[in-house]
Parts: sequence; C-alpha cells; structure tokens
Amino acid sequence: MTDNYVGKRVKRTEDPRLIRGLAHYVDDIALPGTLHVAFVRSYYAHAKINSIDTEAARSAPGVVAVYTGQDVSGKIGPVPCAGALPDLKVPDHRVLATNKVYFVGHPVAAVVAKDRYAARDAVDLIMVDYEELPVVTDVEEAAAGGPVIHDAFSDNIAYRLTSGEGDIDAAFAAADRTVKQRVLHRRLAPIAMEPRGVLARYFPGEEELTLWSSTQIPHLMRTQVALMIGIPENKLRVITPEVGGGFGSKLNVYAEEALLGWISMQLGKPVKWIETRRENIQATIHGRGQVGDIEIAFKNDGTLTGLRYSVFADLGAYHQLLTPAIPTLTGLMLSGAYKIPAIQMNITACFTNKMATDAYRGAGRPEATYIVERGLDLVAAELGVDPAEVRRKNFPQPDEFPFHTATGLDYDSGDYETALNKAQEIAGYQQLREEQKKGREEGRLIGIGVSTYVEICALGPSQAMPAGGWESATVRIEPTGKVTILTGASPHGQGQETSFAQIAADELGVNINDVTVIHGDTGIVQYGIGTFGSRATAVGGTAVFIAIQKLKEKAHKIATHMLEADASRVSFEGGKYSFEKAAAAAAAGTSDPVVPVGEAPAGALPEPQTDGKSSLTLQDIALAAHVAKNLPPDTEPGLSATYFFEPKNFTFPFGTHIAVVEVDRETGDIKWLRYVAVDDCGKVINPMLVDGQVHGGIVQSIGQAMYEEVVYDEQGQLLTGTLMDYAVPRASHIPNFELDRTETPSPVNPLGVKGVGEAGTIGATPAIVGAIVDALAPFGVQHLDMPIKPENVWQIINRG
Amino acid sequence: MKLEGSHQIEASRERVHQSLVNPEVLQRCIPGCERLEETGENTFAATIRAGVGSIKGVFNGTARFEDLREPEHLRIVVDGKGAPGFLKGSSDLDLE
Amino acid sequence: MKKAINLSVNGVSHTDEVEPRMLLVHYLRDVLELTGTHVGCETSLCGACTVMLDGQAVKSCTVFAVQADGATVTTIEGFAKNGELHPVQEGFWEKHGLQCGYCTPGMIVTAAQLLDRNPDPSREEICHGLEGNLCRCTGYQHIIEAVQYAAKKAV
Amino acid sequence: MIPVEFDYKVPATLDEAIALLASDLDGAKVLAGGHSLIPAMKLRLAQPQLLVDIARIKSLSYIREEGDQILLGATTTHYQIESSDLLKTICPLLPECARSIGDVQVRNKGTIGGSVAHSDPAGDWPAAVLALDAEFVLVGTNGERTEKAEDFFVDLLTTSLLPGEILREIRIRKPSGRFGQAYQKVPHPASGFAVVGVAVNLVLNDDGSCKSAGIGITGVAVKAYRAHAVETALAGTNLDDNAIAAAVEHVCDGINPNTDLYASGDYRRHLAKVHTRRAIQSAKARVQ
Repeated sequence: MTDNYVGKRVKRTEDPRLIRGLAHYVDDIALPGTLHVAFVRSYYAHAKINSIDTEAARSAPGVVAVYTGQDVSGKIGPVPCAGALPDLKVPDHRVLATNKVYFVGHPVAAVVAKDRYAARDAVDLIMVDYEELPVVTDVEEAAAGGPVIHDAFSDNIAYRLTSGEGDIDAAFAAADRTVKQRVLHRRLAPIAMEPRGVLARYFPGEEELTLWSSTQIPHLMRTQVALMIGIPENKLRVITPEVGGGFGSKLNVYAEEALLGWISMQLGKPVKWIETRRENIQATIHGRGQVGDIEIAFKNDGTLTGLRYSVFADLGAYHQLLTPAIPTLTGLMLSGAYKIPAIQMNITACFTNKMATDAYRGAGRPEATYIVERGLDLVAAELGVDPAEVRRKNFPQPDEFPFHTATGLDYDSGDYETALNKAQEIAGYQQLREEQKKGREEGRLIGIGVSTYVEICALGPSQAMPAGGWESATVRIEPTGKVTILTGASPHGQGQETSFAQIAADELGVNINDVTVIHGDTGIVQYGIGTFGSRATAVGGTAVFIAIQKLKEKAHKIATHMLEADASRVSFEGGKYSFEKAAAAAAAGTSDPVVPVGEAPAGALPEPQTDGKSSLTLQDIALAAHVAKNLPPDTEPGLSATYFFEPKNFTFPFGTHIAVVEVDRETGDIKWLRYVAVDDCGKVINPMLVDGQVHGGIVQSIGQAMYEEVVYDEQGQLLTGTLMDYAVPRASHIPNFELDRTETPSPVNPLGVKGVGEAGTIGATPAIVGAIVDALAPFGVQHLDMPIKPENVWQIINRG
Repeated sequence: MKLEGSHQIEASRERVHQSLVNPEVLQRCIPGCERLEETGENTFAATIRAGVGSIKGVFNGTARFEDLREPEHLRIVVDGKGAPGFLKGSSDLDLE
Repeated sequence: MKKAINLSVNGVSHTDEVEPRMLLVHYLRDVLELTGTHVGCETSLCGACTVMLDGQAVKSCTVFAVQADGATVTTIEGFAKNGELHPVQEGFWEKHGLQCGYCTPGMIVTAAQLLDRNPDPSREEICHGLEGNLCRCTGYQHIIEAVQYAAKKAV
Repeated sequence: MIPVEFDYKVPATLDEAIALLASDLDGAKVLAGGHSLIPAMKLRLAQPQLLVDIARIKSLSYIREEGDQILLGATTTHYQIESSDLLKTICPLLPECARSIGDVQVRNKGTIGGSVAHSDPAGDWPAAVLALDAEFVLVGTNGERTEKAEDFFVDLLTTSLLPGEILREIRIRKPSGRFGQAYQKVPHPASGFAVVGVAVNLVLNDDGSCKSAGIGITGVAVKAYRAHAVETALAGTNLDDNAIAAAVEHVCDGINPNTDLYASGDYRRHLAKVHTRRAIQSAKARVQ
C-alpha cells in the first residue's frame, strides 16, 4: 500500500495518444476493402410507404447493394427495449421501416457502396412513394387521443404508472399552504462530439463477426446484437475503440449496429457507417421531454409535507433500450435532499411522431431535481423567506442516514447543510443578497439561484437494473511484473484508465506507468455492464479494488512460501512482501520500474532467487507464480484475480450550486456574475478529473437552461437539425467556475466513492433558472421554462 | 415562405379558370416548372427547379388540383422530393 | 475529372489525384491516413477538423483538397517535434483540457493559432479565439486554463 | 456532408475566370473562400456543376488606399481586414465588423467578396458596406460596371450580379473629418450569424452636430438594408440622447422583421432599436 496516487491530481494516462492525434475512434480504423453504408431516411414524420424504387441506386457506379425493410424482414430481430414495466406497450421496432415511417429520420433503406461518396450519391437515387398520415407531436395531444401511431395499439399511451409512499391526499388536505406549477423539460440532443459509428467485419472461415462501435456498453451490445441477427453470442466480438463522448446517447443498441453486422455477413466484406451530424440530431436518442405539474404541500413554518408530480412523458415513436424506464427514474428522486413524508408521481408516457427519448446525462434525475428545486423556490416565494433557508429547514440531518424517502430509497450518507454552508461562504451569500438589494434600488436586475441537490449514482444493485447492476474486474500481474486491469466498465472520456490505475498502483505499491487498464473489448474483457449512471468508479472501481485484495491474498501465500516464513510475519508495504515490518520504512516510495528495456530475460523465464532475501517484490512473486516451480501446495499457477462486485445500494452524492446572474433591462441578455459549486461525491480518487466532470456537467446544464431545445413543428419536421440551429454552449457562454468539495464517504463500497459524472447536469439547471427568475422577481415572476432566452426575459420586463 | 398578391386579368373568370387547368398554362404558372405531365384526373407528374440565390435544386414530384370550384376557386398543391430535401407548396387562386 | 494535387503535410510532400469534391479532411484522413483530424459536423461549426493551412487555422471540412494544392498543411500529428510536445499539447495534458479527446486536435490547433497571434491573451480573448470549436465534455474551463498554461510556458 | 460531383477550374486571370463562368452560366459558380458555398454544397442545398476558384488570382486580394478611396480586393479575407493596421486607422468599422464574423477559422478563409455576393440576410459585411455607402466593381463579358451597395443587395440570397459576373473590388470613400464608427451585433448562439447587426458610420460637423450618418442593418429583414429614416432623423441634430432615441424609432420603418426560433419579429425590432442606439452612441464616443 502506498498513498502516492489516490486523492491526487494525477495527469491522465490516456492523454498522450489523444493530444497527439494518435488515438483511434471508429472512423479512424481502416480495413482493406471496406464498403460504406449510407441511409435513406424518412423526411415525413408519419407516412405509409407505398413503394420504394431502388433500381437507379442499384445500378449506380460503385453501389454494391441496397437493402430495404422488406429485404431484411424476418432476418433481423427487433431493436431491443429493456424496460420492464407492467402493461408496457412495446411497438415492433424494425431496423428498417417496413410499411410505415414514424418520425423524420426513420431509416427506410441502406445503400452499400465502395466509398462514402458513392453511397451518399446513391441515397438521392432512391425514390420512396409515401402517403402522408396525420401527425402527433404534442405529448398531451397524444395522450388525449390524437392520431394513433401504432396500428397494433388502440391509443398512444405506452404506459401509466403511479409511484410513491405516504398518504398524499391527507398531506394536501392538512397542508397550511400549497404551491402548484406547470414545468416543461424540453427535448435535448446529447451531441457527443463524435457521432455514432459502426465498422463490421465478418470472418467467414471462423464464422466470427467483429463490430467496432462507438458505444458505452460493449457487452450488452454483444448480447443484444447476437440475438437480433441470430448468431452465437460468443461468435460476436464488440470492440469500442476510443469513444468521443456518449452522455447516454451511446448507452443503447441501435438499428444501425445490428444492420451493419448483418450486411457484413451477407457481403463478406467489412462495412462501415459513420453518422453525420444531421443524422445524429434526427436519429440518435434525445433526452428529457416531459411536461408535468408539480404540487407541494407545506406548513406555514416551511416544513414540507407532501409532493405530487403528474407528468406526460414524450417517448417518441419507438422504445430504444431504456426509453420507458427514464421517467421512472424521475419518480425515484422526487424527495430531493429533503424530508417529505408523502410523495406521489403519476406518469402518462406516450408515443409521438418524433425520435425516441432515452438516457441523456442524468437520465430522469435532472428532471426530478429541477422539479423539486423549482418547487422549493416557489415555497420560499410563497412564504417570503430566503430560498436557502427553506432548504436548510427540510434537510435530513447527518445522523438520520441511511435516510428513507417516500420514493422508496435509502440514501446512503449525507451532510447537506455543510455543503450549503460552504457554498454560501464561498459565494459570500449574505453580501450577494445585499448587493442584489442595492442593485435593485439602482435599477439593476441581479439574481441569485440556489440548488441543493442530491442524486442517485453507482447504478446499481442488480435488483433495480434491467440487465444487471454489478461490474467486473480482472487484475493480473504479468510474469514481468506489469499490472493489467480488465474492466467491464467501458469509459469514454471519464478517465478511468487513470483513476483505476491510481487505485491499483497504490494498492500494489507500483508505479502508475506499470499499470495498463484494458476495457471495451468483449474478446479480451470478461462480461461487464458499462459506463453510465455515474457508476464506473463506484461499481467498476470497487471491483478493481476487491480483485486486488483477492490477488494479494494469493501473492501473500506465495510470498510466505518463498520466504519460508510464518504467514503472520510477512507483510506487504511499498510493493514488497517483507519478512518483518522493518522493511517498511525503506520501501515508502513506489517500487522501481520493472524490467528495464534491454534487460528482459531471453528464452526461458529464470527462476526468482529468494536465497537470503528478506523481501520479495510483486514482480518476484508474479514470476514465481508463472514459472510455477516453487508454489505452495494446492496453489494455481498465475497471478490474477477476478471479481464481480454487486453493490448493496445506490450511492447518493449531493451538493449546493449557487448561480449569480444579471439581466440587461433593455435587451433581456443574461450575463454571468458568479458560479459557485460545492459537490460531495464521497471519497475522491482524482480531484482534477472530478472538477472536469463537474465543469462539463454544469455547462450542459447551461445549455439546457439557456440555449438548447430540439424543436419539431406540428408536421413533425425537425427545425433544429444542424448545429447552425441547435445551440451547444461555447467557451464564451460560460462563467468562471468556483468549485469546492465536501467529502462524505459512502458506506456502500470500500472505496467510499459515490460518483460524479452527472452531478453538474443534475444540480445546476435549477440554480441557473432560479437565478434568472430571481433577477426578474421585481416583475412578479415565479417561474420561466427552459431554455430561457433573452426574448423571454425581455417579454417579462416589457410587460412590466 | 408566403407570397400574396392580386392581379387584374382582362378576361372572364370562366376563361381564366379553364386556362389554369390546362397543363401547358399551369406549367407556366408554377415558378421553375420544367415538366408537367398529366398522370390522372387533376394530377400531374412535375419537375420543378426551385431555390433562392445559390441555394437551389431540382425536385421531382406531383402537382394536383384540389378544391376545384369553377369559376371562382382553384388550389394547386405541389409535392416533390429533391436532393436538398423536399418541397411542398400550395397556391390558392380566387377569381373575383 | 480527377485533379492532380501536390501539397506538403507535416513536412512530407504528397502528390495525388483527387475528385474535386473531395474535402481536405477526407484527403487527410482517408488518403494520407492522418486520422487525428476529426469530423464533428457538416456545417463548419464544431472545429474538430481544424488544421493549419499555410499557417492559418482552417476547418478542413470546409476546404476542398484541390483548394490546398501547393499548400503547406500541419495537422495535429505534426505538432509534437522530435518527441517533444507543443506547449499547447502540454497545457492540455497538465490542465486536463480534454476528456473524450474528440474535439482536442482541433482545439489544440486553434489555440496554437491564437497564441501565435496573441501570446498573452486575456480569458475573454481566449474564449473569443475558441469560438469556432465546440467541446461537449470539459465545460471549457480546463481548456481555457490549458491555453493560459501554454501562454505562460512560451514566455 | 458530401457534395454532388462538380468540375473545378483554376483560372490564372480574372478574364479567364469570366470566360469560364460564361461557358456555363447556369451551372458555374465562383469559389473564393468557400465559407458560404461549401457548407451549402455539403448539405446539397447548392449543386453547382463547375467551380471557378478565383482565390488563386493574387491580384484580387488587397487592401489599398488610393486617393480618397479605400480599395478592397474581393478575395481579401476577413482576417486580413481584421488585422489590417491601415484599416484600423482609416476605417476602423471594417476590422471591427470583421472580428465579429463567425470564428477565427472562418475569418482565415472566408472573403469579403464572397460574403457580400452571397447576400446572406444575417451576414455581417452587408451592414458595414451599406453604412459606408460602398461601391462594388462587377466584371462580366460585357466589361466592368459599378453598383452601389444599396442597389447590390436585391433580396434574400439575391444580388444584382448578373449571370457570369464577378465581384472584383469593393470601394469605400475614405472617412474624413470628424468621424466615428461602430458595429454592434447580437450573435445567434448556435450559428454565430447576426440576429441583429448594426453598422454605423457617423460624420460630425465642427460644432459637434451630425453632418451625416450611414447606418446598415443586418439580420432583421430578408436582406441587409440602410436605415435611411434613422440617418435622416440624425442629420443636423446634436446627437444628444433624445435625438438618438427619437431617430432609432425609425430603424424598422417599412420593414417586416424576421421571426425565427430564436427571436420574434417584435423582439428583433426592439433589438434593432436598442443596438442602433448603442452603436450610434459608441460611434459618437469614438469621434476624434
């Protein structure tokens, strides 16, 4: 054990290849003879396909094949949906449209050609005869009847669900006061900078298919795609090379992934499809998409007694992998960071003629936090008290954990007030309020928004997950002493190659450069679940940690045997097993790099020399374990351990975000003054990476709060189909972030970590919206829907 | 895009109406229409070159008459697909 | 209809016949196999494809390869010299200016141009200089710090 | 992402370029920086059959002072204008406007001639050249003619360039006497184009009153336009706050402001007034 790495700002081991442009994303992999695929996609939101004329395309130069829905019918199974809810309607979702198209961007035909230029040209040659059908894009209209989208069903309601605990009606009946507000969560496009992409190669002799895909879930994809195209799962290998961001949009199994694999098998050639940004906005999942009404019951002293949220969830035309499950996650988090004895959520989830919604960073939890935090602001306004104080009044105290909520969860640990206090202190909260007051007298419109969020991470116990909630790790010490970690978590920018190596380097007392973390290849890595839901470190990192403990037990046994010592007198320090503890001081540092270049043994491995030694390095033990000439009885050769970690509970990170803005009275422009965030994600492995996650999350919140919205018109036409219209925040849109932390370890895992990948997108939107609304308080405003654009602000000021 | 206007034509409403339902005349009335062939009662296959400035393309599709009320009203609905996307338009002609 | 082009990329001269419509980014990636330059959009907005063309940062998805005939191009692969990182590359590593890394090559090329023209930029000038580059992971703060680090380092 | 096939020619001279355009009046298109044209081609919104690349005709790229005029070659890039020390001194509106265009990569490659010839309703240059009452030199097979900026911008993406004509030069009368200039812009958060852009070129009499004002507005209507009513209202006033406030009320006279997802027509009209006022005040403050 050393403490050289964990908790420190260790530079990322992934970076050297990335900053030199030497890393490989899917489109960077070139296989000889690769054919390229382009899709014909529907430009109608709802239409019957009368016929598809592919003749001109088939005979165009460079075109190898064209496939329509009829061509693949019965050959590729439906796109999977893992949501298991009672009475859920699951439409038959084919990889290519067969009789009808249901949304703009719906794939209708695939063209395969010798290069991407020829494939794109041929798309224009395919003529589809459509017969337009009535369109429904508004979720409430869909719920009320509207044109029914799927012939198999009598209406557009995919499911209804009521959840929560406590006597909600009694709570409202007995309340001193109540507040009520309609809240919109618009559709968002995840916009990972690398669009989706697939490269498929079939090896006919070996009967093996390899898919390189930009995904967050290689193993789940392997299982699902194997089922879709009907090949043995162990004949399919999914490799995720470098993945250029996911944010939930690649936590899915898409039509294109199965189709490309199948096409490669038909043609016996590698085939590649790289999504364009227009396709990405049309046909990669969207996030959010809820219209709901929130009601809160409370006492005159500010004590919360009940919360009800009735929501219409806009699922889009089909289910993708987790589509129906996302609104239910909102229901789980409706207690926020507060003691609320009775909570009820009523979901009406509907089909609309739009792309499916699914997990986008936060996945249902940002909606919950936003609803609760906006609600708390309304309560504060109703009572005329500071919004921070209403929050403080309703926090569970640190000694009340594990804290049971009326949504059925048990929060693991928390100290919400300390985080709030710290954020207020950094912001100079009282002084800010005074400046705001003074400013108002001078005609300035300054607003302060506070959000004290709690989120649910480390997804999660398998009981709560559709396809297992554990994570796996194998830790192996190679004969040369190098440490190899195989993790089932498949990170895509979060930096787990570094943070897992930090954990291993400290636990094994080796240099971090001697640790290699391998992930994202089902041919190499044991089954795993993937990276999403802020789970990689808390679940995957814990698996690594425990696997190392297992490995060390074996190493200890071998060391004891080799040193011919009593087991109780052999200890492990600084990467060495020593006879007596005395060696510890000498070994305080990390071990020397193993196997210097040029000194590697040639031919047969030499046997480690133990004569007269009082200590053995891990390298000595690994070598002994592999040459296996002097092992204790009943000991397997080799030095590796595998562990599948099943968490007992979720983790619940929390924190306080304070946003300060000023609006321009004349134009409605919103200017940043301050942004303070104090987050508690339990024990921190690498503070630099944690800061990066928080920054990125907050900026996606800024996007949601002020800029981003996927807009469809009444005909279901996508009006924000390119980055010319869909505004992703830029450097000039952000404030200077002032971050700090509190550290409340999680009791759920031995590392004490909680997760931080989504904190920013969950905690920040209510602070930002709260600040803008607060700035406009003199005009009697209590709520504005996101994205709040300057024109919305101007309208408020203009109407006086 | 919405265009509105009125024109004075020195002819009877009946005559104007009859002219407009004649494919040759109609072709000249649809801006950029390069081809118009009758494919059925009141429906035509059309090739239309449409665009503004450098943004332009050729669209293949259909044109059809709707809401034919001789002599006072006529609606022409145009629907086509081209490389830049698709084109939909309708024009209502009221003869007064 | 193919046209002959001759250009120098990262100090190496190349002669090829290309279709006029071939984008410079596709030429670099598909023909020269320099895949460090990425494509993130088709509307010239994301900046992932930024390269130096005759000393000027340009979006190589909005330049045809034929337009670069006779030019000198530097891609991200040409930034480290003799194994030594460019100060901007070093800044991105030191300050955690990247996560998924997809926007990074374009960011680094643009930031290098920014510092060439303004060795001591203010935060606002850095943001203005990076207006043409989108990042979805970092929230920009660490990128700004990376550029500041490189500016200090170069002084 | 991938344009349709086309042919590509590199003329050595302007005459050669004109001849190439004349060879296919319908299908040929001039390529300069390509930053309006290529994105449209990649979305297949534009499908020219022949591109005539004039960016290599060196004699078309220059920034010169000649007599009482500033001459800008059509293929001068936005960055060349942004960084021109000469222009910063004699006509700072041009570098200021250039700096607000798109982003550094776009400015490195995009040209002033290409931008104005595209007549994007939200482009920045049209506002500036209107405010400066620029003249455009257009060349075709029938020789050369000049056109006032105001007559050049005809409609949405439409100019008075005849088929086969090339914009060769932009001429601007060198501001003299007591003048001040400013460009104010509200950029669209996604595209960076002007939601509203206002260029002001103000000339004062010795007594500080307004001798003349040139005001170009972009982003508001189907094409950029000169706010004559504001110019007239300002002339002769002492440019105090009341005079300016009264004048800017006329900025949308005769205009039906655009509505899009980001801003309604009413809000655009309001922004046009506010930013015209701010631009005038800023120009006034810069008078030396």
